Amino acid sequence: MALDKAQLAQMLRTMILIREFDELAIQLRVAGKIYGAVHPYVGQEAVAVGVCSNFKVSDRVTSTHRGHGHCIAKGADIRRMMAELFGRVDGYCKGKGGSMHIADFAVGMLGANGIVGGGLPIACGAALAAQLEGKGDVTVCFFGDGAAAEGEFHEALNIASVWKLPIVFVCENNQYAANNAVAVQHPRVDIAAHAGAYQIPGVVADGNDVLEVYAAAGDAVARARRGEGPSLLEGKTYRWHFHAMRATPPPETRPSDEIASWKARDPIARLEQHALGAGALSAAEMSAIRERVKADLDDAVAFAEASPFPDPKDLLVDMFAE
Amino acid sequence: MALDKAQLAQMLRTMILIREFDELAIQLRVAGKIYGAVHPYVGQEAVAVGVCSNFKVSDRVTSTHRGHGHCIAKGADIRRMMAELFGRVDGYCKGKGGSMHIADFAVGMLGANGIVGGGLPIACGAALAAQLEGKGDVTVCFFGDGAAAEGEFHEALNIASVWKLPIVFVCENNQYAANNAVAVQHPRVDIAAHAGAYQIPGVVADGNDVLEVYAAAGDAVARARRGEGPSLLEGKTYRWHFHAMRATPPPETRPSDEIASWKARDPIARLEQHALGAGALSAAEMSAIRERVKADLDDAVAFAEASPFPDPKDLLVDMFAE
Amino acid sequence: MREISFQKALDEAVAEEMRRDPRIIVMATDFTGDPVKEFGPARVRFTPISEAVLTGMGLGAAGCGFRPIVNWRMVTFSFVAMDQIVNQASKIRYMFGGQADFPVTYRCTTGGGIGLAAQHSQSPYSMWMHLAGLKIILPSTPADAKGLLKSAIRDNNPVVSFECSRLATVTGPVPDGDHLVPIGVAEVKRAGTDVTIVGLAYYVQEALAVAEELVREGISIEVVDPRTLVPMDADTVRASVRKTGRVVIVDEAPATCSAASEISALLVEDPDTFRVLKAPVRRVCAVPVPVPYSPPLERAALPNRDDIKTAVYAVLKDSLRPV
Amino acid sequence: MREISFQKALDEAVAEEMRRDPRIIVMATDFTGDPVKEFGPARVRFTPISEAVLTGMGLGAAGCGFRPIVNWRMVTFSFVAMDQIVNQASKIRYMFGGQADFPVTYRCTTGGGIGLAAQHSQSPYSMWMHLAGLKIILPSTPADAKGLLKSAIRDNNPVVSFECSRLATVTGPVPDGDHLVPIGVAEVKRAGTDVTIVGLAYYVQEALAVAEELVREGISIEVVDPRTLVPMDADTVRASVRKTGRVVIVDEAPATCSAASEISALLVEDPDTFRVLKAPVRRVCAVPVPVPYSPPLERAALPNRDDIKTAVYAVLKDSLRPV
Ligand SMILES: Cc1ncc(C[n+]2csc(CCOP(=O)(O)OP(=O)(O)O)c2C)c(N)n1
Ligand SMILES: Cc1ncc(C[n+]2csc(CCOP(=O)(O)OP(=O)(O)O)c2C)c(N)n1
Ligand SMILES: [Mg+2]
Ligand SMILES: [Mg+2]
Repeated sequence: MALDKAQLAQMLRTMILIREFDELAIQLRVAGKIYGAVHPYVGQEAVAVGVCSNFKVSDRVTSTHRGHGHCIAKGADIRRMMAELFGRVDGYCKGKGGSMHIADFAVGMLGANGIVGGGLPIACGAALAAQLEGKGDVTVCFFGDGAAAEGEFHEALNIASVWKLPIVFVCENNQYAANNAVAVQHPRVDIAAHAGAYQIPGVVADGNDVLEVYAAAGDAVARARRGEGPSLLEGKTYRWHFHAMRATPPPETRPSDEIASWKARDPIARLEQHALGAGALSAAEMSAIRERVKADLDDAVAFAEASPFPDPKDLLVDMFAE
Repeated sequence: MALDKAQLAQMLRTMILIREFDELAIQLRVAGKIYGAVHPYVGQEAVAVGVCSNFKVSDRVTSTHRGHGHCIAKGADIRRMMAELFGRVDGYCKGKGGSMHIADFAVGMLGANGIVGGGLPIACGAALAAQLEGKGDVTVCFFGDGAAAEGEFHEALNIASVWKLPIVFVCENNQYAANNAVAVQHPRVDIAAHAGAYQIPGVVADGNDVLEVYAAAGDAVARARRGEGPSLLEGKTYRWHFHAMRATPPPETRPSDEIASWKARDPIARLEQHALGAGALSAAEMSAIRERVKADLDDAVAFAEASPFPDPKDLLVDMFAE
Repeated sequence: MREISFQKALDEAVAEEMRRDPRIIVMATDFTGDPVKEFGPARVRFTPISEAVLTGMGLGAAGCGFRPIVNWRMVTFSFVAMDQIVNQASKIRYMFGGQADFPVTYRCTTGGGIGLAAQHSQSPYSMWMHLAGLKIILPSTPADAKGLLKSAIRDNNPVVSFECSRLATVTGPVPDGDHLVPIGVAEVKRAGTDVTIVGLAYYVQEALAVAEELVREGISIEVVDPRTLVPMDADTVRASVRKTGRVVIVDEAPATCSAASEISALLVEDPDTFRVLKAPVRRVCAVPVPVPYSPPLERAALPNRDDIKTAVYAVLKDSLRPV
Repeated sequence: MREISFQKALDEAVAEEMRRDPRIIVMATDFTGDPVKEFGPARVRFTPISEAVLTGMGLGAAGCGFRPIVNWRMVTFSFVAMDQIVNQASKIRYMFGGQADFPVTYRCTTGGGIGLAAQHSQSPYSMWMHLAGLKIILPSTPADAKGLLKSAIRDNNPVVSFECSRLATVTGPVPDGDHLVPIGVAEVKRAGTDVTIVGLAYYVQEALAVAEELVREGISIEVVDPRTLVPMDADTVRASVRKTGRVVIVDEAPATCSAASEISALLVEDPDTFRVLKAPVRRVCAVPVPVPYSPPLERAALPNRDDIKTAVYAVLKDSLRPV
């Protein structure tokens, strides 16, 4: 399943865009341009991109509090994302949701979620819809290692298996839930080990290797499309930054050598090396990608800045459908 | 671990008492002497008795909606149980709880529970208390196959394992949750299969063989007493009657050959045969046990009948502790 | 008009709507009748006991074009699903800027009075009413049950249908054909001039019975049934109280932060109603205890006709201006 | 008197009680400061993100002689644990006939105003108030926070401590030593004669600020802080309203079935208070929407000082008898 040049370029571009979007979000939060909490996805880009590269628009994903990467990988428009972070009317939620609630139903992005584990049941509902539609669409549900301690994790896997729902549960095991290491949360390191009791495949992938994630998710997605039911895929990865910030980034509490060892396995650098080695992309092409990302982000910020704040008179709009 | 005569007699007596208590409860419910819902434990006696025969008074159990058997096996007084079913002041809960809420904290019976899965977290708390006390006491948490689909099942196993709590999770797999067969609830037949992912022992026992349950639970209890953490024990069993009744027993919906095959494996008859074969108990001794049970139940009913109904003036008593 | 039971009316509502719209699916651990026979196992789903995931699945499938009905059975079982109700269902549409609709119906039974004790006897609708973003129905008659549930199923928002257990076997006339009752419209179930009784669910019947009894004492009672709890038809309730000047609100939930509290507050914050109110606003609610098992205690815990009468006498006695 | 922050006052309360009583243990995904250092990992437990099991564990350990404190952190996270709160914690003692006590304290933060949007901004205390069987505290000052939380920890019942996020950094005087504030006792935070403002949590401060401003206009405001939501000190609130004849109730939850509704109902069902009430009872609450993210919308959704003033003017204007 060798990827062609265009595919590799697209993956690389998306990973860089995710990283730079969140690096920029941190700066914008410090600058007071955006509000509330920011949970950067930096370091985990290979998971979202590896998984979503298997997708059609009609496939669907649910996301978490750390959702920017999933949105971008699923094809959301960074201009409307940025406008949402700025709290403006042209944001995806017209400023009502903010970072933790970006959704774009038109591209099958069913929403970030501020409640740990909260997206798993919703994802099962989307998969049920796909099953009833019978068009072979698949739902992917992203969640963290921390979420795997919530009861909804178990209920979702159980019913998805009994009903053979077309869903892939993707656990992004970034080794921490806020300040708690995985060992505080779980008796063993592999969340994927739960799969067996549900009679579904459980696979651990290197979550910093986009090609490995792509392949593993590809198998799971194909299985779901064939109507054979759910899979559990765990990507081992790491966040480079703090769990969350409000006005200022909080101090780092994790061991510095641990951070260094994970940074040495930078998923973007690894893809670049691969593409370079395989002769798929030249250094010039890669820097063109970076230039383009930068320009797109500038454009997104300009778009957001130009969008007005919502009018308080519209406070009650969107409460109920007709 | 051969059991002596007294132990076998005690086990047999308790199993017969449980069965006859619930057969009587059905009649009393039909007669309008007791109220609300009755969930008979008939057929499952080997589980409660096999497990609780490993216990000291200072060990604790939590139970379910189908709780009479657990109460009796843990040493509750059938007179006060019966008075509770009659809704009288001498009942364990002074008539406030009824069948689904019998508790006797003095003997470590921390309560039946009307919410499927609701007892698992409470049991973990009791086990935490035992761990903090450090006296080697153990908690057993009874729950059904249906409860294993609730998220609390997963959360409880997970934290019990991470904290190495002295607890034994006992799943009474009676093949049905109300009218739904296990296959409607779970992807595979063995609930015990979940244990592996929590790094704890998972054992399936013949839940209609009290000696097998006794031995398997004994291992798990001993492990917990040694501070080595939780276990998951599944007893395969069957209820002989309906799920629940209110004014009249509902019609049977399960296949009659299935019922017959399970009745052929009657846990009480099997223990009687064993005791007879091993020369531990004579037929005369066994009928004396039955006589005694009958007398005790007559006594319990008389006790309950003699106890007054609560005075409505006491409605607010017991709301808050001082 | 044919007379059918409350339960049958609800079952008819679901079956008729399922015939109308193939996107409707139902999920529960059990069903009355055999809906699988008519609608097949893809649309009628027997579920594991996993209320949290089912609640979220209803929402997720609704956001993807289906119209799920999730039946929690007893309201007390829904508390394991409360995050999906509070943080997801009640917030999702607004939070996402209205970009999708979530036409999901949640159903459950409520109430005590049948000896099932605290974990199976509760009427906590006010906990849902407090959430902005859910519509809530609470019918008191077979006709309202059918008509409101059909409206709920057709509504493009999450709607919670609370179905009082003690009403299940109550029968009453239900119009033939496509009988709809609009969400958000209260009904004056009986006209009167001296005291308004606002009753909910089972207590509408009880209020009507009390009204009948009090005729003999020369007291004229108006009985108002909100029928929908969100949106609450405050206009109709206020209009009645402006007419009678006195009000008793009856429900089987404990009074604290109840629907009865809310109705009281809606009355006294309206200047026109406040001005003509002649007596204190009385709530006749359950004693604040978990519903006990033993019949004499349960009877004492829940409101009864005598309690309603006592409250009526009290509002008459305490009136600033006599009747 | 020394001035400390609301957050510090809460932390002191826990630490002091833990020193007093070795049966107190704490469970949460995170803690302020480093309590493990003083109390060790057996008593200070970092937990998985499993609020349901933790809530039940607190109850179970309490029933076995310990005195757990479970910190859910944000109130919205507690909804995944709602079954353990509603069906277990609030019912367990009564249901079991009082045979055991359950001295567990549940803590969480509440409120919006800091740009965290709907799933992290809510003040749903009334949902807990509706449950018979829980005590509930809601302090508005550092001193009350410390004194009430200490009382909660010593109480032999499940107590829920709601801790308003916007107050965390507010400082105020806190007495030295073993400072206790009894559960169930409201406080008149400021005396006045024309209008009573009942404020909750953050809005006590806002009410005091408005009272200060209105002095200049010749309006005398009395500010009452219930401090405890269950049991509610209705006597103190009613006494104030009997004095002023007018009342405005301010909180940041949406009005429907809120604590404000309950306070309104408690006032108007008391004949003595009803008789002297001069004006409609006004609730100043959040607009009924999930709290939005964008600052101008969030500001519009939550009550502010102008809203309070407007309500004060309204009760003065609508008075049956002029001030
Ligand atoms: C039900 C619930 N409990 C707690 C929180 C607070 N919280 C937000 S993110 C987080 C950690 C989540 O860890 P993980 O699932 O591993 O995701 P990560 O942040 O590592 O991406 C916590 C505890 C929450 N949002 N929801
Ligand atoms: C949370 C919750 N959901 C549903 C119910 C209704 N209910 C009571 S018992 C039961 C079946 C339980 O099955 P299982 O756990 O296997 O126990 P069994 O009855 O077989 O002993 C159901 C669905 C409940 N009491 N609580
Ligand atoms: Mg993580
Ligand atoms: Mg079962």
